[in-house]
Amino acid sequence: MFGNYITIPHLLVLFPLLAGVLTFFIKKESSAKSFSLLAVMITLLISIASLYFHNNKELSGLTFNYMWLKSIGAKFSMALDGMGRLLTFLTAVSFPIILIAGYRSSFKNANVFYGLILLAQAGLMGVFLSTDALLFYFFWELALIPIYFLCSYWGGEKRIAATFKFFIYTFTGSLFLLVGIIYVYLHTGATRFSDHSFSLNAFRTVILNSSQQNFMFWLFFIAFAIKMPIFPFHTWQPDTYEQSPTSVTMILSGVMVKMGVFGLIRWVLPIFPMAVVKFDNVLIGLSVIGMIYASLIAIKQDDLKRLAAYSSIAHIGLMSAAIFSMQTVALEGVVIQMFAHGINIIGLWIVIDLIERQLGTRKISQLGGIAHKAPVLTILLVVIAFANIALPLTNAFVGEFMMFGGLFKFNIWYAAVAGLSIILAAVYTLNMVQKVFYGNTNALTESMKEISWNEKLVLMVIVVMIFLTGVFPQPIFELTKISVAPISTIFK
Amino acid sequence: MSAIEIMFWFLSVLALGAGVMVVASKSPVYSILFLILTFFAISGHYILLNAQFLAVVNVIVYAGAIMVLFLFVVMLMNLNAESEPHQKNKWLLYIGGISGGSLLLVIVAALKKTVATTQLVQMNNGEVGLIKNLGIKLFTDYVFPFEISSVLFLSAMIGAVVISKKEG
Amino acid sequence: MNAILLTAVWGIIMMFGGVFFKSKQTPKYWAIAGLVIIIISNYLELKTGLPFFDIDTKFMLAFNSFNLIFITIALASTLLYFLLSGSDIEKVGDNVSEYFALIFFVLCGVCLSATYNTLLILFLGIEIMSIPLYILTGSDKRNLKSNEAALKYFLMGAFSTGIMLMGIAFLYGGNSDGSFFINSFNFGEGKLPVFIAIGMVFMLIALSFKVSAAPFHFWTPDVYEGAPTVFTSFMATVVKIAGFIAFIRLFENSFGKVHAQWQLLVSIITAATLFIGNLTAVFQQSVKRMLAYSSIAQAGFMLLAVFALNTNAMQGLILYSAGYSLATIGLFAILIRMYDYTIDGFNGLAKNQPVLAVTATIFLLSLTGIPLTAGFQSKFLLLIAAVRDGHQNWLVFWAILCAAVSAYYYFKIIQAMFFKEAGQEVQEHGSIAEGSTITTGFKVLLILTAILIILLGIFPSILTDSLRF
Amino acid sequence: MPVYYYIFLAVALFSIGVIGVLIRRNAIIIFMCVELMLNAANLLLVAFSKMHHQVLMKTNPTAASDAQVFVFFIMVVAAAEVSVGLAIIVMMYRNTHSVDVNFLNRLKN
Amino acid sequence: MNNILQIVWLIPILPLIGFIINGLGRNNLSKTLSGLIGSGVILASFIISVYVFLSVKEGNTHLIHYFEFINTVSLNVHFDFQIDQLSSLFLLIITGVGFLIHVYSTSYMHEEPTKDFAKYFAYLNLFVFSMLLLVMGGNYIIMFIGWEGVGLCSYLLIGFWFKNNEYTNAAKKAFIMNRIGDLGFLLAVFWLLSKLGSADFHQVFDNVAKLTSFDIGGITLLLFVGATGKSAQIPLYTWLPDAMAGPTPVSALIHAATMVTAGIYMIARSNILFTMAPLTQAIISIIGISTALLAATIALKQNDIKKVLAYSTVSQLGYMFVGLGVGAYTGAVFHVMTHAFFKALLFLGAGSVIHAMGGEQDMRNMGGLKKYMSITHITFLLGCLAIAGMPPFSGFFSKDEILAAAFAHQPILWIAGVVGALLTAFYMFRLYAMTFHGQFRGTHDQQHHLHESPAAITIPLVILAILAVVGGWIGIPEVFMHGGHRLEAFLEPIFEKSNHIAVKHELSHATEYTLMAVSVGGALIALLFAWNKFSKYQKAEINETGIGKVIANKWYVDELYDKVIVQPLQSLATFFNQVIEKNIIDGLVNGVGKAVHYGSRQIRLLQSGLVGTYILLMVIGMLILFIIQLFL
Repeated sequence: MFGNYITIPHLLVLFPLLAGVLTFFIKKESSAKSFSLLAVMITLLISIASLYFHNNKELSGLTFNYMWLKSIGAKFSMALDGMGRLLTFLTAVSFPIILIAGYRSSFKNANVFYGLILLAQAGLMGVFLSTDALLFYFFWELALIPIYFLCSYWGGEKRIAATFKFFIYTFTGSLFLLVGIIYVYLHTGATRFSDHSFSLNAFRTVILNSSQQNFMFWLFFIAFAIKMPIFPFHTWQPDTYEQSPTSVTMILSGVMVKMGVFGLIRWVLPIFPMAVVKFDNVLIGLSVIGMIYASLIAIKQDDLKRLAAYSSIAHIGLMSAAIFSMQTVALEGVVIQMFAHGINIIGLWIVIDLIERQLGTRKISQLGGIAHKAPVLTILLVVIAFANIALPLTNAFVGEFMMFGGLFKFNIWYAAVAGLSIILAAVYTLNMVQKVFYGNTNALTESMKEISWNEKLVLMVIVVMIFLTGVFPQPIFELTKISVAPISTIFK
Repeated sequence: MSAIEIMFWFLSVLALGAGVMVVASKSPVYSILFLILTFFAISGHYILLNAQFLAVVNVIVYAGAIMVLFLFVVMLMNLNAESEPHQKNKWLLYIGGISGGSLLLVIVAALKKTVATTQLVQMNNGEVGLIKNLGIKLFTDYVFPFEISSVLFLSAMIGAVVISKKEG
Repeated sequence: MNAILLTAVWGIIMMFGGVFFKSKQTPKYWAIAGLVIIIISNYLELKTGLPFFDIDTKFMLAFNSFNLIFITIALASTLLYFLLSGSDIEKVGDNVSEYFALIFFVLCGVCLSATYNTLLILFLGIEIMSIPLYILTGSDKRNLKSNEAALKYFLMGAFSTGIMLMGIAFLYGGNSDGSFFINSFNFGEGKLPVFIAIGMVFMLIALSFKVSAAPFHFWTPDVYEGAPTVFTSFMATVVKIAGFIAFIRLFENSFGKVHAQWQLLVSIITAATLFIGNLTAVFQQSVKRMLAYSSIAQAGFMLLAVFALNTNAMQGLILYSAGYSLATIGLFAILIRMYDYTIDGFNGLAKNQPVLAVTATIFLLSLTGIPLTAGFQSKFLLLIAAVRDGHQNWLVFWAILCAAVSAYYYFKIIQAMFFKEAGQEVQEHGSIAEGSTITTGFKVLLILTAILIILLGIFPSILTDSLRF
Repeated sequence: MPVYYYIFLAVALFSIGVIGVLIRRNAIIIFMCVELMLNAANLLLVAFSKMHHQVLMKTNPTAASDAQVFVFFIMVVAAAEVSVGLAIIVMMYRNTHSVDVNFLNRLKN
Repeated sequence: MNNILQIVWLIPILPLIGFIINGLGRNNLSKTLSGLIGSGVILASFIISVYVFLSVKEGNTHLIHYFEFINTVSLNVHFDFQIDQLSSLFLLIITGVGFLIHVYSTSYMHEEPTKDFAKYFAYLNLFVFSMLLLVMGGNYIIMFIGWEGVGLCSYLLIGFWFKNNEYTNAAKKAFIMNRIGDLGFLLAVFWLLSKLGSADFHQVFDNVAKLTSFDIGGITLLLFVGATGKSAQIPLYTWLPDAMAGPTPVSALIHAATMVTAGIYMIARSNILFTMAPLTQAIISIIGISTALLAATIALKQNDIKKVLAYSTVSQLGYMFVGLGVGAYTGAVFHVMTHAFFKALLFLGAGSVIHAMGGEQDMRNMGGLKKYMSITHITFLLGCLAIAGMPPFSGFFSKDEILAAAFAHQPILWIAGVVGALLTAFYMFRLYAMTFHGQFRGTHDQQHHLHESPAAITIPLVILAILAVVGGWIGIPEVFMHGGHRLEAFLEPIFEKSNHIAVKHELSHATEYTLMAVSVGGALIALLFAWNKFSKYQKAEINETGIGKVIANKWYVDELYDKVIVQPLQSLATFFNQVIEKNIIDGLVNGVGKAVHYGSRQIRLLQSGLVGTYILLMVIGMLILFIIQLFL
């Protein structure tokens, strides 16, 4: 009987959810660890299957509907399209990497830790899958709660304050989103109240005049801007990244910030085109300022995690600028860049974590000469670092190239100013590589050892993915083009 | 000015004056006595309005039972004028007076604007306030509230027990 | 009807039980048994629409699905409250049976104020609700705080009674029918006549006092703090919600037609309540007092229902009453058992009592309005209601900003439970007060409550769909 | 007699009660002021009742009796309230030997 | 012929394979093996390149499509290789010179640990791969891939000895300055894409007419910015001298022969665009000649043997840009080729000297080396003559062609060019004289150690020396021999369109002879002057003053950049980090929190605990509500 109802979108959400709940009850650390690893692996398999069965690239395929709140017309509906597939795949692929990379770390109350991680995965999956605004909001918040607990319990010294700020900040943002959803919802359908609906289609076909759009656009935008984060809504991020346990930071920066980008593409552009056009200069201006600003600040950071955080802000700034340039090429670039950035930043965190776990510090000023002690790590890091600054033939290049191209089409000066960030990115990345890995070893780094096989393996996987998608990005375009290109046609 | 009007003014002045004295008296005992006076004045109004039943009940229940209870308590506590310290905060006193007065002003000013206030009140006439009529009303239409108010008394009774009983 | 009569009767039974019951535990079981009977009979009435007793109330009461569902929620919350905190009632004083009797009387008042159709029953219902509460507040006789709370509650309650009566008098004066039926005010749709307007403002103030809306909320923190905790729990949930139902009944039936004319007042009160409740709660150190302020804040949210007064508002209010009551009763049940009522007292609870900590977290999340909990769904419906109303959009934003502030203080408790180490004293003593035991049954009940909250969060249609309009 | 006079009288009594509640510190006197407020409401109700009766007398001889029944109930409730209230005050007095409400400020902030 | 084109992909892939083998097997491969693999793959590529070269000699442009790199609704980028005369010529230079340098390196780097040795070859192979991608790419995007790739390899190789912080600093500087240029390149590509929808060479060049002159001006200027970065022109030249931190063969290959000429290649490739943008061309020639002169003056006072060569490279690149600027594309490419020969030769010779001196690079500590290292000495001398533009060495022909074109275009350019040539002759012979003549001024140990380098070093030197001598003969000017300029004929198809558009300046033979005589004569005088002055050089502490000091300090350009760009940027970053981020933005966010806290503390005082106050507030609230309801 369930055969007709259990679909891949289903599985992608429900499986991690159930596994997460189960994990809570596995008291032994090693069993909890293995169980959760197994679970994320199975999720990965499901996700791969979803990539394989993609004969229906439009959202209509593989849908699953259940009338959820009849009185207000909310449906429990999920669907996969190309972009959704890509991002669920990113989610599915990053969790095994994260777990394997942290396989050696030991956590107190490991069952809770892994359980929450799986719950976070379920939430993230849900965000990328929902085609109902209310459901989207549901998962949007659900992804946040496990992260809050993970950061606050297992994080660094100042974790409580940092995560609290993060939580309140994003929670406030999402409340605005909620109100925005309600406003749009009340404009859907015909005049009768029962015609209102939360479904994506209803939202996309909603008719709003320009002042309504302007108003509701900001409600949505603030939520997404905080999550991404876009300057000047970013200050929660460095603190949170710094204080979170690295596994969680990886989830946050690798996958979670994509929620905001995804939200903009899926929920903002098609619904508020007029507002986007009206505010394009403000939005791109903010994004571009943010890129330069974050890049400059990154130069001054001594903590590796903060450096990576600010670099992430700069990258995200480019993504948002590209989105609001409303060019097809830029949107296509954003989609591939979401994937690429996820992989790269996770790789970067893994390296930072490896260093911190061995040497107990993340301070750039205290490190040096690691290349002598851990050449493999260094090589892998260098690849990841260069992918992070979008060197050609690495995965980030294609995305950044297309995003800059789109930005250029929008306005040459934005592209030129934003382009400065690729120079600044080189400055801080190379600074970091030089100071941490090159030079002579000191008393601290003398004890550095080469990384172990499982760490090599995950980093290898990442490096392979970097090159694979860098040289052959076309499959990703094939996967996503039908879901992205129509959005930009709204603006033509 | 008819006798009724004279009575009305007399009773009104009495009620208000006694009311002011309730507030102004230093000693609680005097306050209680002035309050009783107020109640009598109000009962007088009831009679003017031909609400005989209420006039009686007011005297019996309020002036009789309730105020005696008050008096009893005050005597029991042996409160005298000195027991209440002077209001230290003079301005609180003024603000209290002013805001209470403005409440009156606001409502009166609002009423000034309407014509509804010119409606007349039936004086010393009409049978609606007679015991018989009210009795019928009370035991036919109002039997449910009448019964259910017993719950109120029960709880008041329990309350008196619970609160006054010495803990074992 | 069933519930009104049976609660009154069962109150009397409990009252007499005080004479016969020897053990202190006995009244609790009787009370639970009685409540179960009442719930069943009420449920039957909800399903069939036919009460057991056919009393002609001359239209003074009105029963519909909304009322009856609400009564069911109130009774069920009370049942949960008895189950979770029944044994703590026994600890307040000697007159256990009387306490239960008073609670049953309160329930009777609750039922009356949910179903009234004339102002007389409203007045009686509110008084029947209030007078036993004055007593319960003061029931910890040798505790000065309890005394003080009772006196404050009583004086201010009596004051608000005066206001309400003044309001009733003016409403009556303005009603040319000369009746007290709430749906008989024939003032048309134009500008309100002055009598009605004055009366309405008086009623608004009196009812705002009952639901502790600012600036008529001042009694709430003091009374909630001073009263024995176990009764605070009851007051803050069932009684407060009943006030809301009374509020919305009056304003929907009497003044629904001229909604626009008084909406501004309600929105001001709502905004003030949200602001004061949430802001003041931030700085509180005592969890009990913080919950008092949070109840004010939650009241502010519920006032959105009065503000909007549409179907969503009704659904939202029903859901809110359920979600809020469940969470608050659960939270208080845990709080009662704590050794230290300050936030620091919760430090390290997750380590000592994981079940308590986890369930408390779910309750707090529900109060904050995080998805997957009943709290979210109800807040969401109320927001829809407010947005749909379309006037005073600023209020919606004000509400969500205040909700964000509320996350701040609710999460402080979560932080304390999970992320902080217990202090010296708590470590030596344990988080739980002496004499309180955490039984398995208690834990199971808490878990069930938490599950119920989540269930309502996922499938709120359980409640909302049975509403018929 | 115009109803305006009665309204003025009742509201004035009510306001005196309010002022009394505001400026006195003796719990018993405050309580008495509340009683004054209740009586003002009673008076107003009766006056309105007679006002309505004036108009409705022809069509419905018992039309305005509801208000007087209501006043009766108010008195009933007031009596119950007084008993509880005085009990609370006495309890308070027993513990603190004072009926000064400003003495009651353990609960604040 | 076509079957050669079918395996053209092997040319870049072979070095890539070499990179992978050497990179992965660096712990297991012996030095011999990795050296063999490293050089072998390049040799194989070279052989294929030769075939390719021969096959395109008469043939047309070949466009070979491999796969779709990006193929979306909005953007189409094919992974194409374009094989034509220009690219095949560069293929030859890259693989040919590259091979020689690989061979040279097997000996030069022999003292490195096995691991690093293999790593070195891996990097070198990767560089060749990237460079090949750059020249073979069929569109600007593939070209850009190679373009950034060579930057990366340059970074890796400059920082090869990463223990030394100065070296890694130099590497960083090189990469970042390149990136600045790359940004220009990228923007140009975007411009093309947005206007033409394609970055394929043939698409762009066929559709030039669709572009407005503003577009072309902008695109060419941005492309030129890219070129200044890669080819070390003002203002982005300062990385190249610092890049000498890398191993000497690397300097020879990357920073002299190949990578730095990428800019020239790119502009030559886009000649049609540049021909249509006269303003850009004027800017190019001005920048080119200024760079040539500036670098030449700096080279006068340098004492580090490699630094002199580095500045000379910058200077020579300037000449090439002058050539491009005046439309003498063939001349520029010709100079690229000859420069590749003699500059690689000079660097390798310098390397040989340094090798013999045990790592010593300061010329003041050398001297009289000719008796110890005769092959090096002779080949070096030939190189010096070639760069100084002495006929009939290769440099003469190529430089002369550029100068002639410059004269035809604008005589002032020519005058400046000749001055530059004189300076070149001077500093090269200063270098030569200080190194190989006079007394040995090094330590005793060094003297003891002096020896001629092994065959793996000398053989490439000899081959390059031969090329440096005869390489120019394929471009003998018309004046000397009709039809002698074989290169021009060969490259004709590439520059055909430009030549149509450009205004031809025909010089009379007499003028041409005069020009040649002036430049050669001047250079000869400078040469002899230098020889005279420095062949008996004695070590002495000289305090430079006046202009000498300015030149010795490289015109203080680095200091200027530091003051004008780096430091303000750093201060700005500090300001952002310390003030804006912490105090303003985060301060605002935290301020909200603090305000809530403060508000909470204040507002709870309302709850005074006094019933009177409570009721008072209630009454005031009542009043407000009444007033609003009744009077508003």
